Amino acid sequence: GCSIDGADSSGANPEITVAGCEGANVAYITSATSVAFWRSLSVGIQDAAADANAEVTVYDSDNSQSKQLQNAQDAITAGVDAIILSPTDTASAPAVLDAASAAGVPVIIADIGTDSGDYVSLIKTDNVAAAEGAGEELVAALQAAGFDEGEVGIIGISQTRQNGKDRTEGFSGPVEAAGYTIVPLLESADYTRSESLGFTQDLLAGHPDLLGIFTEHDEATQGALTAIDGAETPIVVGFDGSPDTLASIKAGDVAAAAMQQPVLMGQEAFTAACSFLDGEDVDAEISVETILVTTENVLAIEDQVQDTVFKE
Amino acid sequence: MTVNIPLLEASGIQKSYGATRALAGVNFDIGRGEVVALVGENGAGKSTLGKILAGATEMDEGTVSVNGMPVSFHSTKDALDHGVAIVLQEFNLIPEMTVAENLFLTRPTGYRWGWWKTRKSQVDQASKAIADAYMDFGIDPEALVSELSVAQQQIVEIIRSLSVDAQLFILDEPSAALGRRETDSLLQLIRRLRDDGRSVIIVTHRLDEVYAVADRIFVLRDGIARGEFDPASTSTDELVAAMVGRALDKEMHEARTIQTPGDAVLTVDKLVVQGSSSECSFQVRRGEIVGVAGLVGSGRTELIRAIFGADPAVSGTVVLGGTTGVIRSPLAAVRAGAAMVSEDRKQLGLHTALTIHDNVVLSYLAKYGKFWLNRKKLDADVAQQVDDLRIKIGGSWLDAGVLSGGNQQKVVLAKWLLSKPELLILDEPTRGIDVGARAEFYRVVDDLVAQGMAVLMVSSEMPEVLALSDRVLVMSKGAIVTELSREEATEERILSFTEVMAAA
Amino acid sequence: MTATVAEQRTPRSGWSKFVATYRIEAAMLGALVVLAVVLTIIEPRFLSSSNMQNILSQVMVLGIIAIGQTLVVLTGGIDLSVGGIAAVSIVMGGLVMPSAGVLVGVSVMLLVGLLAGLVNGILVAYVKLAPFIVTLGMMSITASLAYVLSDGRSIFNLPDAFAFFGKGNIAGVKFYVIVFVVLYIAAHIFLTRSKPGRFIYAIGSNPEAARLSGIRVSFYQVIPYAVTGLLCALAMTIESSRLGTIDPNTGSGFELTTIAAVVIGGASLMGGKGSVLGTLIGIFLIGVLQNGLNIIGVNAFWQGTALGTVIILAVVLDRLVRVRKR
Amino acid sequence: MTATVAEQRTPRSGWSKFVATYRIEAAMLGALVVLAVVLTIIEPRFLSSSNMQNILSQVMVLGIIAIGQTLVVLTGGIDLSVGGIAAVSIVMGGLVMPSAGVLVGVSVMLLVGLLAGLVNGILVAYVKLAPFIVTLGMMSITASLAYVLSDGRSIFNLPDAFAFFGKGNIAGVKFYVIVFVVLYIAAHIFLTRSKPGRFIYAIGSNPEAARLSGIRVSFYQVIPYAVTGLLCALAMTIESSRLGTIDPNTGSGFELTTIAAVVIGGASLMGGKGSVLGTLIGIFLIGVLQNGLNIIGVNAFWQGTALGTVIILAVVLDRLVRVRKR
Ligand SMILES: Nc1ncnc2c1ncn2[C@@H]1O[C@H](COP(=O)(O)OP(=O)(O)OP(=O)(O)O)[C@@H](O)[C@H]1O
Ligand SMILES: Nc1ncnc2c1ncn2[C@@H]1O[C@H](COP(=O)(O)OP(=O)(O)OP(=O)(O)O)[C@@H](O)[C@H]1O
Ligand SMILES: O[C@@H]1[C@@H](O)[C@@H](O)CO[C@H]1O
Ligand SMILES: [Mg+2]
Ligand SMILES: [Mg+2]
Repeated sequence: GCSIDGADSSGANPEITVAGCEGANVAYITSATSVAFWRSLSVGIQDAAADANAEVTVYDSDNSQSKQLQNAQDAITAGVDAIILSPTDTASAPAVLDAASAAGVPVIIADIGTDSGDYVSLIKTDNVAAAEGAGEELVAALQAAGFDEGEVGIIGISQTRQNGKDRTEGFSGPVEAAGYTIVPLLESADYTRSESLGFTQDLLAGHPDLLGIFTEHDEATQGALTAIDGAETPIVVGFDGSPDTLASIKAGDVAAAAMQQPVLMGQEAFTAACSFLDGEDVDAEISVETILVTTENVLAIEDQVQDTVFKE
Repeated sequence: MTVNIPLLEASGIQKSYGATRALAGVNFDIGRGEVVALVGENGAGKSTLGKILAGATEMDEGTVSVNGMPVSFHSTKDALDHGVAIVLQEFNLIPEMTVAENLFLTRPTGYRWGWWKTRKSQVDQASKAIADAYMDFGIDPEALVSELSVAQQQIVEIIRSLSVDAQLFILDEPSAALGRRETDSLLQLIRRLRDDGRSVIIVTHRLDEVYAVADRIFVLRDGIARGEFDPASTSTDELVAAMVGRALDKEMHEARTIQTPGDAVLTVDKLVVQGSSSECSFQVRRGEIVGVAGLVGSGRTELIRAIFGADPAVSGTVVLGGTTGVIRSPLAAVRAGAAMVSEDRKQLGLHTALTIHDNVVLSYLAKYGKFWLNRKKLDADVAQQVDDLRIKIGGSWLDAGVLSGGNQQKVVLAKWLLSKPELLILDEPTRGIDVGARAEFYRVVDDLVAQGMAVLMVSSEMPEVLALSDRVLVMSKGAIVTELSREEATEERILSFTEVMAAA
Repeated sequence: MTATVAEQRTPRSGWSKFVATYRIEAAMLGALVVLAVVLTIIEPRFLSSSNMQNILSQVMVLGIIAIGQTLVVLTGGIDLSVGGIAAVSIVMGGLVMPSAGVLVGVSVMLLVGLLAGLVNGILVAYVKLAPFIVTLGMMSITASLAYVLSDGRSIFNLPDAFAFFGKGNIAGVKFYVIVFVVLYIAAHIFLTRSKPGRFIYAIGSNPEAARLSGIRVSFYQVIPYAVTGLLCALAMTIESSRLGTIDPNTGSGFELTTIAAVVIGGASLMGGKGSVLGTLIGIFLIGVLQNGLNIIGVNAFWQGTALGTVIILAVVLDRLVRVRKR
Repeated sequence: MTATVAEQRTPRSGWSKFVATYRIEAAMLGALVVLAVVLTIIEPRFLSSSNMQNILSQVMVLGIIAIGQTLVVLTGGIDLSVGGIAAVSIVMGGLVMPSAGVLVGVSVMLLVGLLAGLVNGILVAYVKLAPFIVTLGMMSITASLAYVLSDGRSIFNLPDAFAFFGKGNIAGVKFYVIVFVVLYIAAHIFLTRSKPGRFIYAIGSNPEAARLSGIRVSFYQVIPYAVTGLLCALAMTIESSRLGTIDPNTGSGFELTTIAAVVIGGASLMGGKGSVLGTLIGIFLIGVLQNGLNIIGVNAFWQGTALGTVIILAVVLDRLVRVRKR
């Protein structure tokens, strides 16, 4: 079915209360600034901090666990009041949590999660459910076009990450259930549009009758569209959202995209940090909804997407 | 044209390398159509002076004028623009390029329209240049320089510099890598240049060449001019005394201690070298020096490299220090008691980036070294070698690459002597070594032989072969064509064998 | 005067000379052909004309940059900054393009690339710093500036006319294919026939000898770096036109892949040895392999193993050919 | 025998010998000190003892690997596979550790590293392939195998005793600090005082002359690669113990940073020149800079610009010192 669950559940901008942390100094340690998603999350944090008159310093871990721990050590040396962490993966977070708790610095985890350790709050989204939505949209679109069986491809994000596995799993469920075959996934290494363009070309060379493609990140969505170059098939459904993706949905080139709301996640993360510093209670887990943007609902929720998914 | 203005005049030339004073205020001049021989010991500053005059090195102080006009050269090109060309002591060819390209790489005529390389602009001109120099020693203009023998490379260097239109040619040890025949051609060429009104400065350690072509002899010692001599009225002894600062005690011929040789140290039996079909058999015994004579390209180097295990042999047997069979690696040769001073010092002998100390200890370490170095002993041993061979250095921790050519050769020799070999193989051992050092070198070798060492010596210097050898093997086209005893061996006889074979 | 070794002179026919000169290139071409045959057997679609076009479009960026890298390696240098220069040049051009137009935008791209390359060259040739360090520093600086200037965001509101570079045709042939072919031919002729080209070999083989031969070593050492900078910008201009967007996050890994292509093509990192023909084959060897692995659906995790193995096997093959020749 | 050159021979003082040998290292140490002073002025916390400990923990991995890289570069080689070897070795050890215990696990790590290094060394020394290609291929293969074996997942259920390597103390000093210091001292002594050490320099400066001197060139050429493989495993063992997890995705960029440290420390990529003292300073220069930029809160986007600029400035300084000396 066609789900638009995200559209109304999270509503417009939530009221952000940023009272008591004026002058606080917060570190945001992100797994990679080269990925648009993390930059949007960082924008969310910085916006919220600006409202609260607090300072944010962004540290880039460059996808390295060691660099991440180094950033944590250095942030602690620099005397930050709190750390917001987007870990490189769940296994790498505990080392940061240990270092921070030894120094008495509170940590809020924004996305990904941790295997163990103490933290104030975890801001998370459900990748499996979101990808399932994208898979269902593709099945619907394929059936509408009269294709009942055939091959579907995936251009994945790193499958070494839980969110990558979740997206692949979530997407594959409804698609395989509907009788389509999923061909071996191609995994992004540098997350550039050129790379995805090449991948799509190769996918099509090996599977000229490919019916659909699931792209697990924005650059892949655009790379795939470039390769497909306006053809009827394969039909593209994506994950994440950028201005490009939004425009492509409006133009009907992309059937649907499951979008997390990183700006919102960033705002939530900072709010949690701020509340904690202010002595308030903070929920240990804060779930931020994903939104499924389709050619049908895109005009209705465009404004929300622009505020909570990416912000210029 | 005013007769009293020299072609080139240099005064007060000073040059230091760090703490080393290479030239300490030298005045030098040369007239038109004059050949000046620049002589002196290793490290005297000859190459430095040549390089300064040719723009290859900049001087610290002093003035140079050409045709009475002061000049200041910042590159060899500057010098060439003023009519000064040089053949440097070290090889300066591009090994991956052809002979023709090397000859015309930087010449305007090497390119059509100034930048476009064609066969016509290079290969044809190269053939002509080689022919014009009467130096066609089998050099194919289209061959890669890396495929040429050392001698052929040297000839290419000479032709490259001498075929330009210059007023003054500076030749830094041009004959060091040449055989007799090639040297004769070179001397001819120099005479022709002089007859043509050109001037030549020739640096050489071979006094016969000095007397053969020089109009004037200029002696340097320790960076200071020690006088100018007229070859017609100066004896060799006087000249040598000026060069080394004292009289040399003996003629080397007499210096040799002839003794009855002992058992064979090296037995070569039916050895076939790669690329040759001849079987070579001979022995070298304890206490004797066996000389190997032959023309350039006669295969002497190939033979000794195969004996030493540097190149694989095709078949045959080598008996050395308890090993029988073909020697498969230099290490095996070193362990069996052999040492080999290669003919190409820069490529095969010296580690120019390493210190003198580190160069000298290498073969000793390969042969005897334990895991940890005994630094006290090594320091003492190196100091001993430096003293014995009179290597002129500022300190054994300095890079070997900065030494003068002759001193570099001594460092290589020191490396081998430290490994206490039973058999010393020498390939052109005194190439680039000055008279004084050469006499010392002969004495060192003589001492070693007197103590029982066996020596196999390849040399293109006939006087050296005759003076040192107990026996002489003559090679031609990869084969040993005859063996002459010390008494039988004369320059004419040796040449007759090589010529007969070459003509055949 | 008799020539003592004249009898050893072997006449060189044009063909045997060609073989002697391009032996390594020939061996690598052999490896490429073997690879293509194997891939075709596994998946006949590999040979389809649309896939050949794909491969061409995929090797285009690194292929163009690798020409510059070849020149640099020939001088005995190395350029690690290619990816960063590619990124910063298109970002700067992309920032002005919406307001200043395509012509100005593209000129800025090329100019920035050229300038960054010039800086590399000057630091290497005149300040005499190690190329590895200079270009490593430049890589870090340019990649960082590309982020700073674009604020990390892709630039996508590009004028329509910009699409020509990546999508336009001239006489039915893609513009970039023409550029690619012309550049390789020009580079080959430049290196083998022109004076500066020969000087580049001489400098790489023995800089001191080159200096003493009267070559202005520093001057000719700058050219390869400047050309490389320019080519980075050109390649990325075409690529971003093809993609319709300018991505500041581009270029990582360009250095290793281009250098690998140059070395696989027979060049020596010590300088003085190599050719753009070899580089071309090297680039295709890597490109065909990646394309082939994707087409036959090799698991993403295993692709690195396959890639690494084939690269090593290719040079083993070259090695065997060389030993045989002896 | 009178020494004719006695007047030119300078007294053999230990000091002038030391200066002649370690001039570049001294210049780089100067650069490091300047950097530290500047950072302290901007942010006094830089000098705090906890920050000094941080720096030490941060340079540890690359510092240990850089020792091996120094040996390789001294022979005239290059090792691009350090990151991949680091990853695959800890993954293989990590897979067996939960069932087989810490001792077996760590032994497997070290063994895998050693073996991978040996393969590099054998391909370079005996099969005579270009080090750049061999280790590039090895990088690709090992990184890929690390993924395949771990299925891309971090391994985190490690036995408690494993924590010792990264967190344990001996007599109040962190175990890894002791390892680090001991390794540098050992490497320095090995290179300057042992026979294989001297041979490594000789091989790097002129391999053919080394062979003719009776050195088993191929044998001694293998050692540096094998040691590097082992050190990659050791460094990453310590690091993953410190992080409490084994990450198959580790190691990217290790090659460039370690080579940069070696070159900043005065080594030549042509071989035969360099020292582990220089490398140590190079590693600290990079490490201190990164730490300092973080501490004084320089924006992540700008850090690359700062890093690149300082690296280039450091070698410019070295260059100035060298020219002055002439
Ligand atoms: N580049 C250099 N760096 C340091 N010292 C040098 C350099 N070139 C020459 N020297 C030193 O300057 C002195 C003069 O050297 P030069 O090469 O001029 O001697 P030479 O007379 O040509 O000797 P030879 O007969 O051995 O060639 C020597 O002590 C030498 O070690
Ligand atoms: N690297 C090489 N490649 C090809 N041919 C070579 C090479 N070196 C030498 N030759 C050839 O081998 C033959 C013998 O070599 P070489 O000139 O070294 O002999 P030689 O008798 O030792 O002479 P000399 O020592 O006087 O130079 C020559 O014809 C030479 O051209
Ligand atoms: O692209 C994804 C984002 O969507 C976010 O989930 C973090 O990881 C990145 O790789
Ligand atoms: Mg000299
Ligand atoms: Mg010879």
